[in-house]
Amino acid sequence: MEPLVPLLVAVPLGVAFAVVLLAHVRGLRRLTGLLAVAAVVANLAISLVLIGGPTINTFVGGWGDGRTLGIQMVCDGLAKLMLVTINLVAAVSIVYAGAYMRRFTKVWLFESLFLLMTGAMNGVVLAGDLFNMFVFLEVAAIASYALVGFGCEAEELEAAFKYLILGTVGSALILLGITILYSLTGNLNMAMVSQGLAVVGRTSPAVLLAAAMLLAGLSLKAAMVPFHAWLPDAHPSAPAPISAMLSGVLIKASGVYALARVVFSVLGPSPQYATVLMVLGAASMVIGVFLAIGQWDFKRLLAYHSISQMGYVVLALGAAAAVMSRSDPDRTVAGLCLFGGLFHLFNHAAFKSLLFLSSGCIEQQAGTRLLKEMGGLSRRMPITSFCCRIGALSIAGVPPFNGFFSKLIIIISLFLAGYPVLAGVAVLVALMTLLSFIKVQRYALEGEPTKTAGAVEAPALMCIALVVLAVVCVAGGLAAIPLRDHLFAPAGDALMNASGSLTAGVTP
Amino acid sequence: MGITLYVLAFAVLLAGLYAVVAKKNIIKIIVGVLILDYAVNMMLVLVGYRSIDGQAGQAPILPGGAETGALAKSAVDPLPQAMVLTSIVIGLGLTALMVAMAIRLYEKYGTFDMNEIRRLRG
Amino acid sequence: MNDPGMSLIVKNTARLITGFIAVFGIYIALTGHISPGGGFAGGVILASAVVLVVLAFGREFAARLVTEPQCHGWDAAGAMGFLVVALLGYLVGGFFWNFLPTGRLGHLYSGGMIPVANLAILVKVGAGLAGAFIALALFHRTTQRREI
Amino acid sequence: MGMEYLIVALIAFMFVAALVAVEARDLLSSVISLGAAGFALSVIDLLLGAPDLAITQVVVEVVALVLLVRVVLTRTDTSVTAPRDALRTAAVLLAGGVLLVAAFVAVGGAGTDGAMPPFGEPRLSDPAAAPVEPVSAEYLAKAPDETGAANAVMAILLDYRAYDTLGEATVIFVSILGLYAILRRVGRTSGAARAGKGGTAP
Repeated sequence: MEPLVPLLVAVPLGVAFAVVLLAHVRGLRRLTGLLAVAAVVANLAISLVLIGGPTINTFVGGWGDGRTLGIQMVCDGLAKLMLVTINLVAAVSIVYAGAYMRRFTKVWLFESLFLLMTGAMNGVVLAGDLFNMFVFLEVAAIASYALVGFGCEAEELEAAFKYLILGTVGSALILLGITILYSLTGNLNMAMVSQGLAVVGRTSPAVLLAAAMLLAGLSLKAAMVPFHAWLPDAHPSAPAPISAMLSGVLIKASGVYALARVVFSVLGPSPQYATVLMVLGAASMVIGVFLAIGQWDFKRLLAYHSISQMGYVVLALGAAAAVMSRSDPDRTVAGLCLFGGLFHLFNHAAFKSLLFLSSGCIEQQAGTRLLKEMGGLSRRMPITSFCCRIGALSIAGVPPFNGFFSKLIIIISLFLAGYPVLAGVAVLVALMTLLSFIKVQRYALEGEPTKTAGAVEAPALMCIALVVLAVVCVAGGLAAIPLRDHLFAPAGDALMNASGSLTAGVTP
Repeated sequence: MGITLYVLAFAVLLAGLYAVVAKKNIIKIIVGVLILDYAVNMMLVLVGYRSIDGQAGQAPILPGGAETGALAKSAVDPLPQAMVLTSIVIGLGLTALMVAMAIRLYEKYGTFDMNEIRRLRG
Repeated sequence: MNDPGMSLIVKNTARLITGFIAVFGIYIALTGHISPGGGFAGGVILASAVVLVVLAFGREFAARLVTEPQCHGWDAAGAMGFLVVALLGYLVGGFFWNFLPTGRLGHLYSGGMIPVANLAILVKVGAGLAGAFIALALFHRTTQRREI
Repeated sequence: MGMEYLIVALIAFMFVAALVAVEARDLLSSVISLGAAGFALSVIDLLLGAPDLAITQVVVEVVALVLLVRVVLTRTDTSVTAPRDALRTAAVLLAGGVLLVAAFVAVGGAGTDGAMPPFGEPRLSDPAAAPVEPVSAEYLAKAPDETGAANAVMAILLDYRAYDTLGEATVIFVSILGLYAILRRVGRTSGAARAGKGGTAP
């Protein structure tokens, strides 16, 4: 299975280049969309195949064999989980875009940028090397800046510019952190840096400075409060499939995933970093939901909920790090925290992209994003409304949907980890989320049609995408246990035995 | 001496950060981002520099006729240089994209001032 | 919109040196593995030759030499070339496997795939930046309206 | 030793140029000061044994300046009038002070455990004393033999770490593609020009 791993990056990148070439050949222009879908679906297939396989460590260019000269690609449990998440959402979004993007000009640019973003996210997830991770973070980020402004309307450009500036500051901080770590250890390979830091001292002044830079930069990418200012502008401004990709996977792959990797695998879980993660997570969880509750713009409301829900994930990861950094770590509790966090990460990808995609359907068919102007959509657009309702129930944490289980596990694990207050806060935030989505139900789907009387059901391709995600939401709840055994437990193990899974295959 | 160098590099970084956060003019913000880039690149080059017994380190390029292992004794660290090359490229790409957005924003709003460009609520 | 370019002196100077700049860019890229430089620097120099032409002779003249879609094409082709180098290695032994003979150290023909990759990057960066500059030059305000 | 003073002077010059660029009243001076800082950086690169970077920095600087100057020159609104936000400025200065102190502490105890290695003595200088074996020692020793390239930077960039360079090539490809996307005169087809924008934020 090892030869499959580089393809996850090479295929989308290569097809993205090919799309640009084909777009300039008369007669082949129509193929670009199909090619893009084929590439993403192939990626999804590869990542599903990889789940069953062992942990894979390869050195690009063959510069491994006992040395770490080359760049390591790591496909461990966590990477596999992220790959499935990324490529699932990407496949659904690109199919949806086939119908949705007809309103835009030069769609081949969109397709190419979309593929580059997806490929780069795969690259981030597979990177076992700090600088390589940074490079792919940048590719994904730059593609997303351009995609946010794809509509070229004034508000979209403004949001894209803000996003670009803050994202670039974040990247600069990340690179500075990597610079300091390189200076301390003379290595870029994550496993080697981690070994070096163990010798230097994991909480020595220089390491703390580097960690501060890395955590600040990655929190900017993950839009944790107080670094969240760009997200509520950027995510709603993008075309719907891109909103789904940004909220559904980009903030996870380039924010939360990278945070987890850096904290668990490179810096090592120590109390300081655990506290930072928990503070960031709890603040995002609470403030995000308070900001969301007053919103009347559907997409903006969803964007604020992304901040809040990512707060859950980061809080759970922080709690896991805190448990791991104790002198006698209870690995069961840490594992439960990680299971909750990663399960919620996956679930959020499913229901948030579902909600964003259905908001795109509503926006296109009903011509509005304001909840007050909607109403009665459940009769006009039955499939969209049904799927939207499933998404809303999932994010609100209603049993038996997936969001309920992951939130429940996070709350229980917080209790067990010794943070009952935070567990209580998490319950309150879940109730507020529920309230906020009752509002969505009440105004958008129920009631009498007002301005939206002329709305009809969205095109078939878009409905198919919604239905697939709705099925994932339901199945995620029903199949929580098998999913844990095959997907989340290996991912949690990868974080807990971080150095183990990274160095397998390297004999330094 | 080394401390002065690193701290000065951080000061340059701060000048850029200050421009990005406190300035309202799009061009000034772009200038700030570029300064930030310079500072980080400079940090990398500083970190990779090596002096050998008080002598300046050589560029990591093997001179004609030298034996192949000669670099290990005399050259500066090549890896940060490779990283900076990548980082410069990223900076250039971002500059092009930022300039394009600045032009578009100017076309839409007739100004570079972010105070007037404020359609979205924060 | 007519763009006559700059004065006669500038035009004559540009006529003289553009070729040299372009050749220098290619030289920098081809000798990247034995002396300072490399494909990226070479590509930027190559693009700056196009920039000079656009600035000196105006965009209409430049458009006759090279158009934006051509730049797109070469840009993608260069990137594709680099990826193909990587994928050829993939067929032989692994992703980015350096499968070409390393050659004689210090000679132009050395370094295996390094000069080939430099060449691909030269094409990619040169065409990409030239296209970007032409696109920026062609974008002039047709509609100047304040929407506030 | 003399060179270190020269570099301190150059970085100080960069700092001043950066301040001028940030504070200048008109945008053209701002952009030109930025150029001065960039050229100072390329001289620093040259002094620190990085001719590859010096060349790249200079050519990139030229292209970036041409782009920025064109933007500034062809627009009428080139002066800065907006008042500064005192609160933000104070916050930045405060954060900056903290950062400088942190930097000072992190590099300050040069030579002691847990601080960055002192200037001029990267981990590569003394591989035996480094916490883990620094990769660069091996790059320098083996690059010419293993890759056949006399330039170790290119050997790393295009052979050992060529995968990074694929990312780098992709970055420039992405940003230029993004530039084309942003510069499309019409984003949406005429029929649906503002169909989706019926409801903006209230």
